[in-house]
Formats: sequence, structure tokens, C-alpha cells
Amino acid sequence: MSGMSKIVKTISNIAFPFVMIYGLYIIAHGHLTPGGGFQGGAVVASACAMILVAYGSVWTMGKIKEKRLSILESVGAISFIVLAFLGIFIITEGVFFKNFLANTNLMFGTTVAFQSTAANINTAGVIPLMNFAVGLKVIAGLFAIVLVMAYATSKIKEGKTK
Amino acid sequence: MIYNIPFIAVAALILIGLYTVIFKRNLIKIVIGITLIESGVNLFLITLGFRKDSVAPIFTSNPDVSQTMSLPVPQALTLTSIVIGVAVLALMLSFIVYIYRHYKTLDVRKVVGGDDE
Amino acid sequence: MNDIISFISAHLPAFVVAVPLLGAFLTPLVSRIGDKSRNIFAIIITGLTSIFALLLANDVFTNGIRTYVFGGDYATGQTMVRILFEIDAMNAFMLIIAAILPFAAIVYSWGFMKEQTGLDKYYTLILLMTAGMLGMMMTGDMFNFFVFLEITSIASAALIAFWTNKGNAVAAAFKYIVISSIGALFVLFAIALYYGQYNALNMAVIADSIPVEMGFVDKIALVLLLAALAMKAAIAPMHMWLADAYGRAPSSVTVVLIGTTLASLYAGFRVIFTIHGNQLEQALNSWTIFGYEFSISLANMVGILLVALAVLSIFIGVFMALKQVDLKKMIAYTAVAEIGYMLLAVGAAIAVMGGDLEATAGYTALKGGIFHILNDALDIGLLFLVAGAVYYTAKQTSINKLGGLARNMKYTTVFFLIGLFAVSGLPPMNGFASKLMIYESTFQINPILSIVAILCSILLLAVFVKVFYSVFLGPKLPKFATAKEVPISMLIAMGIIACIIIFIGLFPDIVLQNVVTPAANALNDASSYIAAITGGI
Amino acid sequence: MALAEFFNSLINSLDTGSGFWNPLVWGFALLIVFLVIYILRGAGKTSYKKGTEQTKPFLSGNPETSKESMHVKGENVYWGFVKSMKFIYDRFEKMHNGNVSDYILWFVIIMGIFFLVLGVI
Repeated sequence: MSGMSKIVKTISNIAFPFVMIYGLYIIAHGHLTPGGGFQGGAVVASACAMILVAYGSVWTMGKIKEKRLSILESVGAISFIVLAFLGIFIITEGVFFKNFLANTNLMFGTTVAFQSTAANINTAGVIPLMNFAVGLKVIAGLFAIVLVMAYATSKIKEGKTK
Repeated sequence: MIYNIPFIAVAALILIGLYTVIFKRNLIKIVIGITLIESGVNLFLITLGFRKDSVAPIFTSNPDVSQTMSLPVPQALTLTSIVIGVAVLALMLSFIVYIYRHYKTLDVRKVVGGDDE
Repeated sequence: MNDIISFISAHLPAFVVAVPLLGAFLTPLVSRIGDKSRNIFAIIITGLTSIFALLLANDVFTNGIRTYVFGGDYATGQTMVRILFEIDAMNAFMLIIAAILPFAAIVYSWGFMKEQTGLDKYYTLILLMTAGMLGMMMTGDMFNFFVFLEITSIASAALIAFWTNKGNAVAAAFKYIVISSIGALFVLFAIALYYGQYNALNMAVIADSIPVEMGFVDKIALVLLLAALAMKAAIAPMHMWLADAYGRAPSSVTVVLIGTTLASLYAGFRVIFTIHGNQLEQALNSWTIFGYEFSISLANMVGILLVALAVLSIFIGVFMALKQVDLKKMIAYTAVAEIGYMLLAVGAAIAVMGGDLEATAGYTALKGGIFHILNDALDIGLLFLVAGAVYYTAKQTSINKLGGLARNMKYTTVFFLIGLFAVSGLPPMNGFASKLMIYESTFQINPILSIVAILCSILLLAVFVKVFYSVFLGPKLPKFATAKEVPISMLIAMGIIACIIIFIGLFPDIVLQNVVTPAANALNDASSYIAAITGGI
Repeated sequence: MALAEFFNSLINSLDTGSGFWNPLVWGFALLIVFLVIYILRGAGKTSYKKGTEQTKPFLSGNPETSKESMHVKGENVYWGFVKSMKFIYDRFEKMHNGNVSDYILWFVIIMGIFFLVLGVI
């Protein structure tokens, strides 16, 4: 797939940071508002896909290696599993997936009163951290899928014209 | 009656999806049929969680917590199902890319995968 | 030291799934170090998983049902709403199968996949598939079961298409993913029906809340679950994907695929025996004909349906296997027939259910059917590994072009003979013990079933005698003059399974008493499965 | 103690409700049968002479072809059985056409049968 016209490239350049920030916002506020790792990750990955469409898969493939993305993806997955494992190891009487940070006044550990309070981002324990991990995995995974598929189809087309 | 419309839509989506999978010959259309079934099932899950005159189940900064809220659990289930659906869809489409490369056709009657000689 | 042991044994259910999951995602990083370290890493991970699974199974066999609540407080529980694993003796029995097969597959792939590329993805996916399979076998939550089902299908579909340079491998993978995604969606639909009715996703809670008089929605959910899981378990006439998938996947993958198929079969049994366990003996309908009152219970109906499908599976599997030219497809069709044997026995046990099961022939049938799950997994697994070894040496699996391989591959031939004896139910191998139980009990229930089973078993022997003759016997063909025995790792993998087969064959009673009978009792006893959750922890 | 119990349980025979199965007893019986057959065979008359016409294969008087071309291909084994069961195989071949839509059609049919049997009756 080759790139599109200059208008498309310019517009996607302008829109890219906004979409990106919106996606990261959804990931970061996953424990407060509807959304979370997957949804935000999908938004960020769609921003990357927009760049892919505008500039063409060959150009994007030259900028971002698919191997890097797969390592990023496994880092996200590993941090998710490790967070789950920490539930066993860090505290006594823990279980797998135990929320060991909640209500401890550590990171994301503010105790919330049981009523409808104003949103406080510093709550919910390991859930935001797991959202980050999932978000990382989804960004890398979805973008890798789109990238590889676009690259493969462009290869088929080249083979046909030759 | 009006509350039954989602369930009718669910039945229609699943039946249309099954029809597409069984009677359409293009592989891409078969994939579309599967996503239709998936949308039907997701719609069914979401509909199960709905309560009459309810609001979205967000507790944060809610001025009136005594309002009826729709059930959040089916929404979480739907979300998981959507995530899985994305993975399945991507996998199926990449298989189709490979199938087209080998067979030069997307007709389901020709993609039978016989013995290799 | 004692603390460590008690700590590990407290968290065994989590470790069994989490260790292969962690290993799967660590594999891409480890493979940067080198190929050898990646292989060793994969073997260590699956070995650890197997040890944990066997420890857990041992724990369940000695101490009874284990539950593990994720993320909850260890003491208080809140079990009703949380995701949990519940392992009773039947799950523990399935865990034994899941402990043996992936380990053999990973050891086998060291030699078998040596010359392939993209192996870090291969190991990632095979570990993911193992994790999904183990999760399917242990979970006590319906939706969690669906998630594990999908994880397993996605990973196995990607692995079936591992040899993407062959068109038919990709076509087989596409068929598999279509079949399994539609099956899983219908499972999800049934789960949604249960959730809408009973506000619960936990299997035990659902089973507890379904009224004895079955409603219409329960019937629809049961039908959807049974049909979808039967398709995933490759029961005729929905078995056609299996021949493609088993035949086209690399042999090491096929061995794990057997485990996933059997996990689906187990889930079907769980749905019948546990979730609908209270309604099984309830009369569905009754008629008065000539003054006599006939009534038919749900158990009769389900049992008759399953037995009909089982006879069809045995028949189609054996007949199609006899005609196949491709060695792996042939073994795949015999796998269909073997699944038919299990279903025949368990279906017959369900059909005669009512009152005290232990006093009837149905109890022997149930034990025989469950015993046959283990035996089938080992036998078919060994045969697929042998087929992979033949492919490794000869680079083809068409039996028309093979011949005289026994002159080059002594050990592989011995392993094939063991598999042949075991799968066709010849004494003294393990297949005979379970098939004898199936024959005897089904003869008491209905002699025709037993006759069909014995005749098809003879045909099964004929199929493998044909393979043995045309692949291994005969003069040394010129094109295989330089063929060598397969690498040592493949021989070790085949040897592990062959040793277990011979052990079960020589001492069947020890396995039957310690493993199979508790599993049959646990499957038959839905109330204690339910009480482990609803009775409060 | 536990070890002794384990070894004792090894020689237990499998109880199938109306019969039993013990591989060790079976192996012992097989050994005796083999011994008897071996003794009977030893009592027979030997008429085998090495290096004579007797040892050569006899193919209705035709000359013997090379060993490689005499190996029967796998497809030709049980040729007669497959031929006589053609009416079944034709139907099965039609079923196993490799078309994924038909697989799903079978699923829907079985689901319909299950529904009719369990839901309606």
C-alpha cells in the first residue's frame, strides 16, 4: 500500500496527537469512567492505523519493526501476569489476582468512602496498573496485526502486477 | 411489546448470520456471518442487563445514587466477548489472505484442502 | 521448607494455569538469548506445569474438592460472585491427561521442529494453548470457561496453520476457527440464558438454582450447550473439522489438540451431570398407551441421543479411516471412533440412570467410558507422534509412497506396534481394559451396542494392520535407503507415552481404583460439587 | 508399609461387574499355551531343506520381480472391502466434501434434532 495524497497526510498529522491523547486518557481513567485498557488501546491503535493508511504500509514498516511491537506486546502481558502473581507473593494470605495496593495509601491506594464521591484517580489499587499493562498489549498487538496484514496484502498486489 | 424488540433483533441477527455462514460462498461473507452471530449474542447479553428506566452504572459523582442502574456485569461480559471477537476476526482474515495466496479464489467450495500429492 | 510446600499447595490451582501463561509471554524474550535456551525454557515451564497439575490431582484425590477464588479474601471467600476454580476428582482426572500430553509435545518438538522458522511464536502459542486447556478443565465459572475455550481455539487455529506454505494447512485452520468460534458463540448464548434466568455464572450456583421441573429456557440452554460442545468434541456428524485439523497440524500440535478436544467432551459431561444433574431423573413426558403409562426422563432422552451419535461416530470414524491414504488423516478418523467409544459408554450410563447407579451396569459403563478418555488420549497421542516421526524421516505421510521403514527406524516401529495394540484394544495394552468394561456393560444394557463396538474395534485393528504393513513392513525402498532414526528427543517423548501405556496395560486395576472410580463417583455426585460452593467456605 | 500395599494392589485384577481381567494371569496363561505349542511343534517331522527349490518363492510359474515393485501399496490393501462397501463410501464421500458451510449445516441440523427431542417431546 502506498501513501495517500498530501491533504490526507496533513490532516492525519494534525489529528494523530489528539486521538492518541484521547486513547491514553481512556486507559488512565479506566477505573473511574467507562473504558479501560482495551478500549483506550483500541483508540490508540486506530490512531496508528490512520498513520498507516495515510503514509502506506511500506513506509510505516520501515519506521516501526514488527518484532519490536511483539516484544512490547509480551512486556504488557508479562506485567499483567506479574501483577497477578504479586498478589500471592507480596502479602500474607494473598491469592492470585489479589488487589494488594487498594486501601494501603501507597500508589493508587487512597481509601474511598462508600458513597458516590467525586472521581479520584489515586484509587483502585492494581486495577489502573493492570489497565496500563492491557493497554500496552492492545496497542502493540492491534497495531502489529493491522501492520502485518496491510504489508501482506500489499505484497500480494505487487506480485500480481509483476 | 416494545421491550421485546431487542430479543427479536437478537434472533434475527443470529439467524441471518447462520444463513450467511451456510449459504454464502465467499469466505469474507462467511466471516461477516460469524460477526453477525457474535453481534447478536452480544446484543442479547447487553439486553439482559437492562432495567426499565435505568441509567448507566457509574457510581462516581452520581448526584442521585437511588436511581435504577442497569447491570454492569453483562456489559463486562460483552466487552470480553468483543475483545475475543476482535482476535478471532483478525485471525480469520489473515487466514483468508493466505488462502487467497494459495488457491487464488475465495469460493468456499474450492477451498477444501485435499491430500497433498 | 514445610512453609514453602504448604504455600505452593495452597496456590496450586492458580499456578497450574499461571505458570504456562507466564511462560508463554516470556518466550519471545527468552528466545532472544538463543534457540537452545528457549527450548530448555519451554521444557522447564511445561515440566513445572505438569508437576503442579499432578500434585493438584493427587491433592484432590486424597483430600476431596478444592476451590480457589481469584482475587478474593482467602478466608472469607465471597465465592458466589467471583471467578473461581473448582477441582473435583473428575477435573483431577482430566488434569492427569493435560499433564502428560503437552510435556510430551514440547519434548518432541525439540527435534521435530528443529529446522523450522518462527519457533518463538510456536512455543508461545503452544504454551497458551496448554494454559487454555488446563483452564477449561478446572474452571467453575461458565463465562470463564467460554474465555478459556476461545483462548484455546485461537491458539490452536494459529498452530494448525503453522505450515503456511501448504494451502491445505491454512484451509484446515480456517475451518477450525469457523467451527470453534460458532460453537463458542452458541456456548456464550447458553451462558447468557442461564445468567438471565438465575443471575449467576457459577456452575454450582446455576446447578443449585435450576428447578427440578425444567423450564423451556433451560431446555434451550441445554440443547445449545450440548450441540456446541459436541461439535467441539468432534462427535459425528460434526467431526469433519477434526480430520482436517489433526491431519494438517504439526504432530506435536496435534497431541495437544487431542487434549483440548477431550476438554470439550469433559465440559459436555459436566453440563449433563452437574448443571442438569438434579433434573436428569425427572420425567420429561409421559404417555398412556393401551392403559399402560410410559414415562421418559431427561436422562433417558439425553442418553439415547448421545448413544445414537456415539454409534454414528464409531461407524463413520472407522469406515472413513479404512479408506484414507494420508497417514495422519487416517489416525484422525480413528480418533473420531475412539471419542465415539467414550460417548457410547457414558451415554449408555446416562440412559439407564435412575435410582442407585452403582448397582447397575451403568456404573461400569461410566467407569469404562472415563477410563477410555485417558487411554484414548495416550494411544492416539502416541500414534500421532509416530506419524510425525515418519513425516520427519520420509517427508511425506501418504501411505502409498511409504514402505519398509522398519528397516531404518527400529524404535519408532516398536512404538507404533505398542500404539497399534493399545488403540485397537488388544491385550495386554491399556485400550483392552477400558474397552472390555465398555463391551461388558453395554452388553448388559443393549447387546446391539456391544456388537457394534466389538465389530468396529476389529475394523480398527484392520486399519492399523494395514498401516503397519504398508508403512513399516516390506522391502527397503530405494528412496529411503539413507533414512535414519529420528532424534533422541522425539524418541524420549514417544517413550514417555509408551511407558505409561504399558504401565496402565499391565496394572489396570491400580489406575481404575485410584483415579477412575473417584472420577466416576464425582461426576455422578452433583450434590457435593454444588455443596462445595453454596455450602459456604 | 505403604510400599507393600502398593505392590499388593499391583496384582489386583480389574473387576468389570460380571468378569475380571488380569494381565499377569493372562500373560502366564499365554506363556503356558506357547510352551504347549512349542512342544507339539517340536514333536513334528521336519521336511525343510535349505538351499533347494523349496525355499524359492512360487508365483504361479511366473518369474519373480524385484522386491521393491512387489510391495503392495497402502491404498490397495482391503481393495475388495472398499469395493463391496461402495454404497456406504459414496455417501460418506459426499458428506466429507471439505466445505465449511456444510459443516455448520450439520451443526444446525443436530441442534434442531436435539431441540425436537428434548424441547418439544
